[in-house]
Amino acid sequence: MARIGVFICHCGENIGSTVDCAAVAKAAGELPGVVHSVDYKYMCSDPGQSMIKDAIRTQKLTGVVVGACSPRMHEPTFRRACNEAGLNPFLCEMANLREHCSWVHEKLPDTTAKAIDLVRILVEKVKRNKPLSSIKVPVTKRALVLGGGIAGIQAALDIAGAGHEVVLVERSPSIGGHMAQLSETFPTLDCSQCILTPRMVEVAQHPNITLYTYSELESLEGFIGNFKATIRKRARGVDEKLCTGCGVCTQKCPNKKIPSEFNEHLGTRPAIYVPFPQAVPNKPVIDRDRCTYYSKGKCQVCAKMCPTKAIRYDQEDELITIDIGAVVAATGFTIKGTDFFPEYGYGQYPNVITGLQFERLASASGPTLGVIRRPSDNEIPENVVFIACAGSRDSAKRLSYCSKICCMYTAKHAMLYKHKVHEGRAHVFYMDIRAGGKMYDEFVRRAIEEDQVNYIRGRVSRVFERNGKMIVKGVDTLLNGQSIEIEADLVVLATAMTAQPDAEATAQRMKISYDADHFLSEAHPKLRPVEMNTAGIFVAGACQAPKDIPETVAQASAAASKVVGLFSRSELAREPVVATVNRTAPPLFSTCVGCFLCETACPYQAIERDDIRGRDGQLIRQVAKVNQGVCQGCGTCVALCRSKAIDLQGFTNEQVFAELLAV
Amino acid sequence: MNSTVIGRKLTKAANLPQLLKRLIGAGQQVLAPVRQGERVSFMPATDFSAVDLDYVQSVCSAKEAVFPRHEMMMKFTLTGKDVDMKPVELTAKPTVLFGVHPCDAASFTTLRALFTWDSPDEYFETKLDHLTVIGLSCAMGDSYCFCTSLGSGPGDTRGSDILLTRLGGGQILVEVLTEKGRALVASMAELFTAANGQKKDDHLAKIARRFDGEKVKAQLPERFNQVDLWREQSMRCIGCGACAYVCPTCSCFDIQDERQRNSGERLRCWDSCGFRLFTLHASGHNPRTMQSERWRQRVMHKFSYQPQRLDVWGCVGCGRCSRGCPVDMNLGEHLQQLAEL
Amino acid sequence: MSEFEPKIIAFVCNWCTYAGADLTGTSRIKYSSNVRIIRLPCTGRIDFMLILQAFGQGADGIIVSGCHPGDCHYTAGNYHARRRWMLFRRLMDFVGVDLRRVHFSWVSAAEGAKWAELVNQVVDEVRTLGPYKAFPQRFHENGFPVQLTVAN
Amino acid sequence: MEQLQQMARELLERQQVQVIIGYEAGSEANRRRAVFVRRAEDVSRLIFDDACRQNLATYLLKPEVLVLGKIGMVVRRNTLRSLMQYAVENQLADERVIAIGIGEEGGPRLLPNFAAVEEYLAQLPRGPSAAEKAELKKMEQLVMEQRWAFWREEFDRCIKCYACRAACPLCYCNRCITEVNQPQWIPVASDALGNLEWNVIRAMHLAGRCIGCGSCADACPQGIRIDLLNGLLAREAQQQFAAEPGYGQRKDYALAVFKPDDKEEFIR
Amino acid sequence: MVKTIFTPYRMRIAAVTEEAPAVKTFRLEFVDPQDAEKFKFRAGQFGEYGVFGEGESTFCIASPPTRSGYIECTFRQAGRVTTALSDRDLGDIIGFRGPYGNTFPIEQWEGKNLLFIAGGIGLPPMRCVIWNVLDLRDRYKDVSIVYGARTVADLVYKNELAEWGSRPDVNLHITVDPGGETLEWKGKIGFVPKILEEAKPTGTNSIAVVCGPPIMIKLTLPVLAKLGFAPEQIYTTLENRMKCGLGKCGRCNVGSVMVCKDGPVFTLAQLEKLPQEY
Repeated sequence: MARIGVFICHCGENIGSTVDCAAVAKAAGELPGVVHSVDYKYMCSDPGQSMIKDAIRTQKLTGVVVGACSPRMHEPTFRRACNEAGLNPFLCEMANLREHCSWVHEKLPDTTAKAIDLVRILVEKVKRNKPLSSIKVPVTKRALVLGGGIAGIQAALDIAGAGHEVVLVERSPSIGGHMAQLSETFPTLDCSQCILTPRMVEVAQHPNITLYTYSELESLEGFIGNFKATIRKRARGVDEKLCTGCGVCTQKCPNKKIPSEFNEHLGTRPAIYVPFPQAVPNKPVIDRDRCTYYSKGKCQVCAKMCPTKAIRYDQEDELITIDIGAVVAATGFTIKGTDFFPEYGYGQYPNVITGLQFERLASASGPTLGVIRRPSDNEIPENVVFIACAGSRDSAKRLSYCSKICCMYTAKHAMLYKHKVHEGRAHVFYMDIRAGGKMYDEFVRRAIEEDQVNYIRGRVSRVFERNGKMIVKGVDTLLNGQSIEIEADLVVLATAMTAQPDAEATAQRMKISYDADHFLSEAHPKLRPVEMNTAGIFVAGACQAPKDIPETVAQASAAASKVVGLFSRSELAREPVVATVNRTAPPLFSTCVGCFLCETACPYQAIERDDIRGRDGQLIRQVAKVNQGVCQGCGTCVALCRSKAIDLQGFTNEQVFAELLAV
Repeated sequence: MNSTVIGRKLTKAANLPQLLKRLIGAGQQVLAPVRQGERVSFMPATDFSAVDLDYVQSVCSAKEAVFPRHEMMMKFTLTGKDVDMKPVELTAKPTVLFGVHPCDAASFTTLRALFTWDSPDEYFETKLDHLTVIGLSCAMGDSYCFCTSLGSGPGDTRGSDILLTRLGGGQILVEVLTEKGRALVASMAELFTAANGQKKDDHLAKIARRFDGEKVKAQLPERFNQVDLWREQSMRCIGCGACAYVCPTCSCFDIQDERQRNSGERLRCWDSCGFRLFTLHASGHNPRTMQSERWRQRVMHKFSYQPQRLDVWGCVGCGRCSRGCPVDMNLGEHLQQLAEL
Repeated sequence: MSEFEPKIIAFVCNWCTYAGADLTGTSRIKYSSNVRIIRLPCTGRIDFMLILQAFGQGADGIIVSGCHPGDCHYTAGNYHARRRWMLFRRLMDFVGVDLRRVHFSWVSAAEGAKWAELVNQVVDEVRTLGPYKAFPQRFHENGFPVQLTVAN
Repeated sequence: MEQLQQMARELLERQQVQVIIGYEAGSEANRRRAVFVRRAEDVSRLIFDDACRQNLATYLLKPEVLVLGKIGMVVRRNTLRSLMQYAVENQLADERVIAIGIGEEGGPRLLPNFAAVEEYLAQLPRGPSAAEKAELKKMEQLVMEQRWAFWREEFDRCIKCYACRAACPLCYCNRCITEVNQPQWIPVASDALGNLEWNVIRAMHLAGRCIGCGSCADACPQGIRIDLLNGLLAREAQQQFAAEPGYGQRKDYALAVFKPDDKEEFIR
Repeated sequence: MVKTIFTPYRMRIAAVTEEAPAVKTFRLEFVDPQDAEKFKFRAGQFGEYGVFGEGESTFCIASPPTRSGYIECTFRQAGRVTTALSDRDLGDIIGFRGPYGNTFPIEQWEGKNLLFIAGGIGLPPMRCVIWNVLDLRDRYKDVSIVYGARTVADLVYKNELAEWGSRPDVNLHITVDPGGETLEWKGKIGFVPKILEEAKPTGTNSIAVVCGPPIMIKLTLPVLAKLGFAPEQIYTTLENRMKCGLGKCGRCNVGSVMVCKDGPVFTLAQLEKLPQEY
């Protein structure tokens, strides 16, 4: 018996100012099957939810339609409320009166008419909803953490620390990520490596963590609690078991002039190398593109010198498939290079560098051993210009977002420079200073006030070379737009933080969504900031959006706690939006005719064959059956099935058809 | 089987266009055989030039004039809990069915027997009341015709209000059979002249009598359980509804509702006993699961049950089912086989 | 009589276009209110019969939209859907259905503006075309005019 | 014909099959009908010529035929393709049928299993005839309104007798979509929408599966050109997805597989 | 308003009882009091119950003619119409056409022992005649009811079963199939034919009415024969698929007999003469 309750939310002014909510509630009340229809200021509030719960109890509702915001927002809220009042949560539907109506249309009668339509559509649907109960699936208590930067390291350690197995995959030869490249960190100016490397070692030694460096995720199949990850362990050219990390090979390698990635091309490394001395694992990798043996077939010096005979030129990539219960994506970020900026010389001036390069110059373990020397001639620069917002917040460069950390690290750079070159002059061009955070603004103020960094509010229009000096032309907007020209020895661009170049491909491989800037999209910007829309996949760090270390670490721990939470259950309740094949009375048993064309179409291989046997065990027919643990509920099979023998719970043919009838 | 002739007239073939025009002028819808390529169909005709009277048989029968393939029985509006029923107006457009052969004309007798027995069906009756049948004796037949085997024939008057028989030389004998027919002739008296002793028999198609229908009818009840017989006959039957839908006397129907938002309608649609799901119970049980059982039902219904219950043949021997059958099931042949067993 | 306002029915997938339309809302981008969205999990779920049904139900225009190729939440639902549409669209064209009234698109969760633009374009185009009177309706508003087969 | 009858006789005499399904003379000179020959002495009823058009594969799934035992069947090229498609669609076990391939050069040939059928088919010419192609082209040259008018007229004649469905070997669903009533997708009435939906939906259900035997159009008592719809979709499935149903046993139904780079130009 | 033979009465759902999983009973009252006044029916007759927009479905009238002003029907949710019916709420309006068909000849049964045997959803068609008889109790001799269902939950009319069970003038035997009992179950366990055999009702001067699943009927008839019931003393009602209820749509016939007009009530003697296609 259909006894539907309709609850129209004003969402404060959000809906109420455009849609005549009372009229919608009244019209809904007249729909066949609707026995209760009200409107209220905030349905999602406690009193709002209580209204729903009370109505369910007193009116004996068999279905609820909440006309409010997007179901992507509050469907779980209202379904939970229904459940608490004893109504199966899947008997609750939401009509999207806010995102799809009040926010996108003017205050016109048509808009209210549309709202009524939307409610009617969902009323007709909900009348045909069936109570569903969640599907139980087992959980593999092993997490995959993608990316060995500070986000991945933190997440891995937290999960492992809670007693669960972790597989940490890092594509470069060592974990550590960008944080390992940094000299000091703001706002405390403590040494980055000093705080990071102990954690790296902890990862290497943790009994619950299996570390795959120089490895990448090849594919990810399955679903929450039951993923199958295939990892491509790229050939290092070194037998890791035999290698002791003595470093003889890297010292003896004749090919030493390769720009060092770790040093942002400011230093060099050999063809067989460890990216940096504290690398974890401390095992070298042969750069096959640069190694003489691979290009010319001769050399093999490393093999000859290796005391443990660990060099393996013929090593091949290895594919490892592992059962995984949850994934933390911590794939990190990259930054724009100086070549991105025509106005700053397209990267042709050696003395225009990125912030990350400056980090290497300032780092005690860097190519200059921590002395600030400009790349062109290794001289110590006397005048350094720092340009903030290089690329960020510039929609002309298709980078409309703020990179968030530049204000802070630019202040840090200027400060570090001043600490190292006391007589030097540091200038910072900035748009505005965003220093929200504990002790952040104080830090910037210190740079300005104690270290006398010259902050100039304005944009730099051009940087060019004149007589061995970098001429920085800009305006000072605080001085009525007075144009400024500074002769600098070194220009440091706080270039924009961007998604990894292959972020899109990585996301597609994991079937997770990403935004226009290719940063991964969290399930909800506020309320589910570390979850992806794909259940069982979580996100940490700058692959989701620019963020600094404390934020990254916090998010990594949050993601880890989500994983641990997931792993705290041995069974998982999944949304029962899955396909089912009907069963009917004998002699038919099912209207499925057993053509199994759906079997081919299913993206998840969820269709199985079910033998229908008579009492005598004789095979009568073979019909399709859905493995509900594997089915993800896309419904491709439903659209394909000619006789509609297969249907999708939650979006059944009856429901969709009824919605259409109601339009 | 003939009706009483209440008047005999003559007219000329050349008068027929005028007759058609006059009918239309009098507000009648005229349905007449129209040829489209190989097919002849009954269609609303506005001009005699489209009409083809030299046809053996149309693909579909003319039963749609009284029993359309789909028919609105009722409309309704749902308001809250209540419903407002609006049965369709029981009116029909005055229609003249022009140039149907005696078999088709006779089919209205069969249909009437079914639709009016016990509880008269108003939808059918209204349409039949508004229908005038101008029959046309057959000048030719083909191998599928077997009206004579059921005691009927190419010049039978039953079911027609007026029966036309072409006598050659442009002469047409007009037999007036009902008051409706008489009124029609009277309304355009100048098109008709008095008939003398003209005989139509020589001008009728020769339809061989292939079997004794009465004998088949008498034997059918005991043949019910001859399972092999029905199975062999229907082995090649593929269970479509073509035979039933082209048949002038098949009258099985389905009642279906359609709905849109808060209004809806109840429709009557043709159905066929040949369909597998025709008798399927909600429980999954089906009294007639096999095609052979459905074929038997079809034959029994037409040649045993209907004669028994309604005192009419459920078949007029027009042969449409056999012409239209995709797999060459030949009813006349199968009946002949039954008769010869 | 007021100007003709087309009835547009949109079948969209939950993860991309529905979310994209949500973003249109969050971004407060205004668009025509003629569209009624029916949410389905995936374009793979969108049965071609729905399109016929929508027209039979009085729709003047139809939008079918989902995730861009490669972005399907379910990996491949949109690829299957695309194939289905490729054939179905040809068939509709062949029987003379007015394809100017059927729009297929990919609108991602990030393309709130594109959704608004799409709806406005379709509404404008269909408004110009007028009501889709040629398409037969499921509900027989005026009963059946004639009984026997009639060529138009 | 003698060769055919001889083969049939041997199959029956050696009890390799219990019944031969073939063609015999029909009601009229130009009509043929299916015959079920169960005794060797009846093989003389078997004939074969160009008028033998019905796709006999349809009978293979008929309950009355299923109980007859192993089947020998006189099969034309497209009927053979139906057998392969049955194999793909899990409807027919291998070696249920001994096919007598016929209508091609080299006379009738015994094809005892799917592999033999596949091999035999591989040698035969493929694709629609020039006339069929030309007819599609001609239709496509009409403007939209003309095409619409043409099909409205065609579909108007439809009486929903479902002869097309019954004659089609691939319309074997337990519950045809037209009989599915929860919801009732296709209006039961043979009204304008019901007829349009029925014919269009049926064509779509056969897209990428239809083996082009033409039995549906042959069966239609009203002469509706259903074959054009199927022909169009067969052509499109072939051109766009290289679909050639009924030539092999691989499960590659065009609408159940895809390529990430399937090319279209209409999705915005 | 133009009325035709297909025009239903408008009926208001006055009460809804959940009988068993997917089985419900509706009490229907005539919206139009004139209809209520005119309406007469007899035990065994059926009707077409319609949900506007979904269609009509055929069931027996489950309430007795001795109680006027309303009718009741009990149905199992199975197809499109019964699902829609099942969704109707108290106060909703549905359609009803009827009464159709023949009736149990209860006047002829006066002075006889009556034995009602039902299985599962076979009780509703019989409930009408049971109450009819009980309402005129003094006209009949012994009244026995043997009713079984697959499980305890599947038993319909649980309240009435209790009432019948407590009446001294009714011999009630309720049973569930082995395995279908609950811990609290106090009735019998076993299939209906076995329970019938144990109950040993007399076949002399008796009438038996049997209704239930085909397998139950098949196994019950030999027991009845053993108890001395002649085919003329055994009644049942057929439930063939119907659309019109008026002897026109062509679905329900068994041989030349139209279940909607000549039935649904038949004696075993009559059925034995019919072709076996029901």
